[in-house]
Amino acid sequence: MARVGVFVCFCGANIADFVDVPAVVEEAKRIREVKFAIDYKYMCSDPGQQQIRDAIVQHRLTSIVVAACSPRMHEKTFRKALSDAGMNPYLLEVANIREHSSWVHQKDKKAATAKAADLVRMAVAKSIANEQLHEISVPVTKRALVIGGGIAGIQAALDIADARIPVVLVEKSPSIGGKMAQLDETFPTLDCSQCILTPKMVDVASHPYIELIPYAEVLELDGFVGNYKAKIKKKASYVNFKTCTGCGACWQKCPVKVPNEYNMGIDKRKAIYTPFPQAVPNKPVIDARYCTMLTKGKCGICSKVCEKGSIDYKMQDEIIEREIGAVVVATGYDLWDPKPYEEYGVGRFKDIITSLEFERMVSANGPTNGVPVRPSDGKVPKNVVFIKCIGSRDEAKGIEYCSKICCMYTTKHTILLHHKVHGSHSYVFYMDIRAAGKGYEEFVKKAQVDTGATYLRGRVSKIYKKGDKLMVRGEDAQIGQVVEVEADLVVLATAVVPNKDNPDLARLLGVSYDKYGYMSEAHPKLRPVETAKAGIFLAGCTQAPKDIPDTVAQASACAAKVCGIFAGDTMKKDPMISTVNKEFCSGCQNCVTVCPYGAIVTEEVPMGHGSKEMRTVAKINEGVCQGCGSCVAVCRSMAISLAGFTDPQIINEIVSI
Amino acid sequence: MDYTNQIREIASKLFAEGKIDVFVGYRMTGFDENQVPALIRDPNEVSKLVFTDKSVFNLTNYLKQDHTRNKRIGMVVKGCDSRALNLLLTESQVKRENLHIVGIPCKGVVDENGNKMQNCIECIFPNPVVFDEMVDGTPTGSEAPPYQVNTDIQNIAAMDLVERRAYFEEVFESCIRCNACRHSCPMCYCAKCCIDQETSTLYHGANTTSSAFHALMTWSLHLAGRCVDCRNCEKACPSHLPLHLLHKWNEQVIYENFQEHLAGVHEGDRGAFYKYSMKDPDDFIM
Amino acid sequence: MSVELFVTDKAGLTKFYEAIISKNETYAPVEKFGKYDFKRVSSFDACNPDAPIAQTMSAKPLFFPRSAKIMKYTADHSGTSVKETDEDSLAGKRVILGMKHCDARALQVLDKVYNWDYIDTDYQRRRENTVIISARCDKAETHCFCTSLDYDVEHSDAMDVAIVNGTDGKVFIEARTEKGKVFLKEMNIEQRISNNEFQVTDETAPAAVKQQYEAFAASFRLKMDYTEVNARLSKIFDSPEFENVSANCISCNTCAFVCPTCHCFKISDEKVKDTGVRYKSYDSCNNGYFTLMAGGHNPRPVKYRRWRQRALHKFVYYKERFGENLCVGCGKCTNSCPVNISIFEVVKQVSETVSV
Amino acid sequence: MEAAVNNQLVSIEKPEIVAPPDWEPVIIGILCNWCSYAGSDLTGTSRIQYPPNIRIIRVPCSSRVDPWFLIKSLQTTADGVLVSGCHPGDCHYISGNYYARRRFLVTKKLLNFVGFHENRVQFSWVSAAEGPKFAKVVAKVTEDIKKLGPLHLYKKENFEK
Repeated sequence: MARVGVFVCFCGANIADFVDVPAVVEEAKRIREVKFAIDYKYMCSDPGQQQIRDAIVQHRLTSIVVAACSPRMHEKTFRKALSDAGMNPYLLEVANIREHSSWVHQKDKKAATAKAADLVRMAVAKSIANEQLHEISVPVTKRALVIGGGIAGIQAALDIADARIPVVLVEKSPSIGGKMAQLDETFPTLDCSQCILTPKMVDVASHPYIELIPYAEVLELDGFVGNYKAKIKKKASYVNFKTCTGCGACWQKCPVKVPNEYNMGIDKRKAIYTPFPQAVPNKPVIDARYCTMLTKGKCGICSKVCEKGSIDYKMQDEIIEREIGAVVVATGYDLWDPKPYEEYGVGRFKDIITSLEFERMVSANGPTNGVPVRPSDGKVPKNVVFIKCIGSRDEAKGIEYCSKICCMYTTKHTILLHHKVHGSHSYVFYMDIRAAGKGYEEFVKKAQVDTGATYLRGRVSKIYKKGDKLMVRGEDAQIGQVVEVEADLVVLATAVVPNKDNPDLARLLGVSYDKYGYMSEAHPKLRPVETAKAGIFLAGCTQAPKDIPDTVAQASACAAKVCGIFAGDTMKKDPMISTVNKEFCSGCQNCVTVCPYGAIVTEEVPMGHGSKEMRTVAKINEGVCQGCGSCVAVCRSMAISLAGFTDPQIINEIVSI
Repeated sequence: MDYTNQIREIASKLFAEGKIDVFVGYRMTGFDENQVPALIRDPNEVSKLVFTDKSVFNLTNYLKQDHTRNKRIGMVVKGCDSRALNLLLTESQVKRENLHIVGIPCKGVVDENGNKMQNCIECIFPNPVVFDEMVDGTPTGSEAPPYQVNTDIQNIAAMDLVERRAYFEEVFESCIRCNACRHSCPMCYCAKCCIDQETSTLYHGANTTSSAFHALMTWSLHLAGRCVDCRNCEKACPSHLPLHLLHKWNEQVIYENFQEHLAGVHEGDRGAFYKYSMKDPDDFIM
Repeated sequence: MSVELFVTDKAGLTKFYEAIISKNETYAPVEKFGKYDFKRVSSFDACNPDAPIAQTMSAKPLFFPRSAKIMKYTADHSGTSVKETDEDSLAGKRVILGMKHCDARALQVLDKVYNWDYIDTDYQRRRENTVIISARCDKAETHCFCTSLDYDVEHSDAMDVAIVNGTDGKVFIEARTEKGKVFLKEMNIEQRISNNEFQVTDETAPAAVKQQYEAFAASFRLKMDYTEVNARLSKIFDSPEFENVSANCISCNTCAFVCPTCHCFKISDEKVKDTGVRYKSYDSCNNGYFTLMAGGHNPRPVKYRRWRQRALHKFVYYKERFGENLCVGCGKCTNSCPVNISIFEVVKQVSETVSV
Repeated sequence: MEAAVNNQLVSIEKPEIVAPPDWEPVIIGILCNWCSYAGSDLTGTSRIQYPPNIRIIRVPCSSRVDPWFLIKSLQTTADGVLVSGCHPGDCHYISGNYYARRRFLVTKKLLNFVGFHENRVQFSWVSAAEGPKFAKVVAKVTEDIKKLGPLHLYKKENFEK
């Protein structure tokens, strides 16, 4: 027979002013199972908790009801109190008489008291059906998978590996480095991007705990936190990385020239190529789309010049498997294609370029050796117009959000232009200058003074050609007049959008994503690096637009989370998950269909005691189940129950009002 | 509609080829014009099999019985029966390889008074949707008519709230809680039915109007999107309750709101409650 | 001249029924969804005392309700206290019309078990306070086999007043028990005679009644000697034939729920807040969980064993213990069976596998 | 049908049932933990007032709500039921509320079919930020149920409440 203790809190005046607390205690005492009931000024205080601990021992209580604030507030506190008194913490129920009664029925004390008494009665009834639950421990495979080898992936991989946890780093392209490797200098300090990035890339390649798998994609991820199994496709590179020394003879001799993605197509690379000189690993791959040996069976020059015989035209894609305990997704971003801005002449006028194209041009290792030129005639531009918010904050043509980094990199570009082209002048059309960040506002202010750039607040309405110049017409909202600027070059600060593969990847990982394609964090404020799927974390622009410091911070946070999972040999998990009563399960597998986490599998059990005939029943994977209860509601046989929210518990609440 | 000879031939052939252990069909009661299900295990008894428009009972009900489980079964199915079978296959209750399905191009069966049953008049899928062989060759398949709203449903829906409440109160009052509806339903195969899991608060087995309401409502919701409208339940009900009203209503609601196919028409389709669409109606939610 | 046997015509009988209904708490078959069930009636038009046997539920629930409240309880801080249930709505003085002789006979069979061991006072009170008026069938229906069983259908005293259709539109009314005699007196039989609604019968009347019975007895399709069946069935507990005859059964329980003699029940509680009600409701031995024990053991896990239990309980065990078959041959189970299993045929088939 | 006849509150489904003069409806609110329960907490912290008839039950997700909870509620203690979950797309468990939405629609229509006013069971999406909305929803449901009158669902036969 259940022996329930009821503890009603005054919460100072918060509850007591609007609910007759002693009356609630009296009402609770009338319930058959209630053997002890008391009120106290602050139940959550240490003396309050002491009363609970004492009563548990003195009155041999079998479950506890605390009538106080929302369980979302102090459930953990009181569970701990139960634990301390040697009682299973899950025998606690909280009756929410503050948020649900005293605070919302302040004009009617009688009704608020009656409702509080009902809420207590419901909690008592529920607690009678509570079962002792124990934290679940799940064994973990101590190996992390990092998807994406940009700065986010590199940082996460290094941090995890430094904790002596093996990491598998999968990168889609032939080299790690990502977008940051394409940058010249970085705001607000103007350090050289390559100088700070390449040492980290080398660290990755040489780290004993990092297995770098470039030119590869994740195909499948099965399992659950601590116990994932990843299938990774290594794309055929046609070059044996083991023997290749990276001498470069092959790509120097290769006769096929194709646009160079690294330089935004401004110059050409070969069909066999390394993406950029500092690539890691610094081994070439053959681009099968263009190699004439692979497409037409003619050529074979690279094979002839390779002294090591590393070229293998028959190489096939290879699928490898790795057991993984946690995943960091760092797939980065793309830039938005500004084609919809037809009135600017995007596509028609060669001298309108994107910011990343400009970035490549002013980059010391760029296609123009660090000097910006006009694509139309190769002349060095003097007057450059920078237009911000191309695609960003534009519901009609682009996306609603602010891309966060454009204000800063445009400022950087004005400085770079100022440095590289003497006598040049920058015009910046902007909506707002958003320079929130350490040293950012100072950076903008200083740049404006140093470069003398003209900042024009307003939207550009039209760009048209006049001779070999571009005329940029826009509004200067501060003086309320239409202005026209004669430009040699127009640079569009295009919006940041998620990697186009994000939705597909999110689906295969079982992670949700938003309408733009950014993967969704578990909580926008309090769990910004976790996803709703346990053991999968987000770093960098895969979650939302970010600058480098934020990306690196989030990547390190991911690493901390991953190390947290791997801190013990097993992982502790909330026990409020589903369980299957095999006797009642009829094996229809509807639960398997509706489970959002793929947490339900099937198993074979004997028909009866000692029977040789087998039947199929459902089985919950404890590690994966998140306790939503979808399966419980579709189980017609009532074979599944969700600990903490079982049918008897909920029905007890319903019938005890 | 008389396929007696074809069925006997097929059954004999299956036994001769050693493909089946038991053949499930119909035989005469022996005392009147009605038929009963026949579970033929002895090839010599094949001559007992008949099939006419009196072959009413949905035989897939027998697939959940002890003595057919894990046996190789030959079974006669009409259109509605085959939909039940399809769902049972989808819900992993039978193994396809254990079944040899003999399809009947059904022209409708009749009730005790010899009138064509209403569900047969409204039937959209008279031909089996899953079978191994058809009597009379493959169906010529005249175009299925569009979904037809059941006339009984229309009549009830046209009543006002008070009348409907009074009507169904009589239904629930006349229910004697024998659970024959559930046992005769091919889709009710749970190891232990939820309404048998009696406790003082969950479900209780007393035969009160209230418990009949509870049991019938729960039952019809468990069959929502799964009922194939074979009317086994109505035939079994000793109180002659119009149980099809509940199922047909659910079917209509699901069809109209979720544009879902009828139950069991497609293999792998578990029914409306086991999937969703972003476009599902949302206007009834505040 | 018999003081217990009167004769009248259809119109006289209707008037008699109307008088009964107006003066007494009367129960009679009332149609609902094409099926007749015994309900409290307040006018003759609402009921049909001649409801056909195949479409009529047994009147058993008037004595052994489908669900009876056996107690109420309150559970609060002072402990659990049992309260009286509501007043028994079936305990008052009342009359049942339109109950067939087989249905009435079933009560006599049930009397044995209710007055043995534990005496069910509720049942007894209901029995004592009830007058049963029964019209004898004119013709057997497809599944009737009452004459094959071990009781005297012709002179049955299971009903208090018997009504027999004679030839030429004559209707005989006969008090079969003391209760019946008293009831007829209460219904002012003398005045009806003086009003010429009823006539006192002459010496030809018993012969006319007998003639009707003979015609009725001759109309049976099903005939079998059940004394022999009892003997045979008692020998074949292990017969494999039970498995064959039960193969068709879908364990739907209908047979037990409509049977006028089945009397198995289960106990269930319904509790809301701190008040509970305990019910005693019908159960069926065909139900797979009928014999499931708390420890998980089920002595009758398979269908044929449950089927055997049902058949043997009806024709062997009950007979051995109480001297009666737990079956009255009404055919209700066969009529209701969704797969048309006939208990008559099944028992015949099984018993024919052994010789006496 | 007019619910109030001669100032007497009657059940809309069974007009022969008259409410006692001090009758107050009991409404069961089943709320999902992540959105609606948090939203109802916010209503409290914001001190937004609403009628006191609702009794709240916490479940992890609206998809945990088996339709028979609603049936059981109406059958035993409640005059009306409100179920509330996360907005479509916001489900903490990815897709739970989509499954729930289908079940709710069918349940609501079925109850209406067998003679219960459609307002006896109501549904809402209330996010953790929508404290004011929760108060509005509760006020509306309470008002609706008050108009419908008491729900004596066969329970009179069993209990003297």
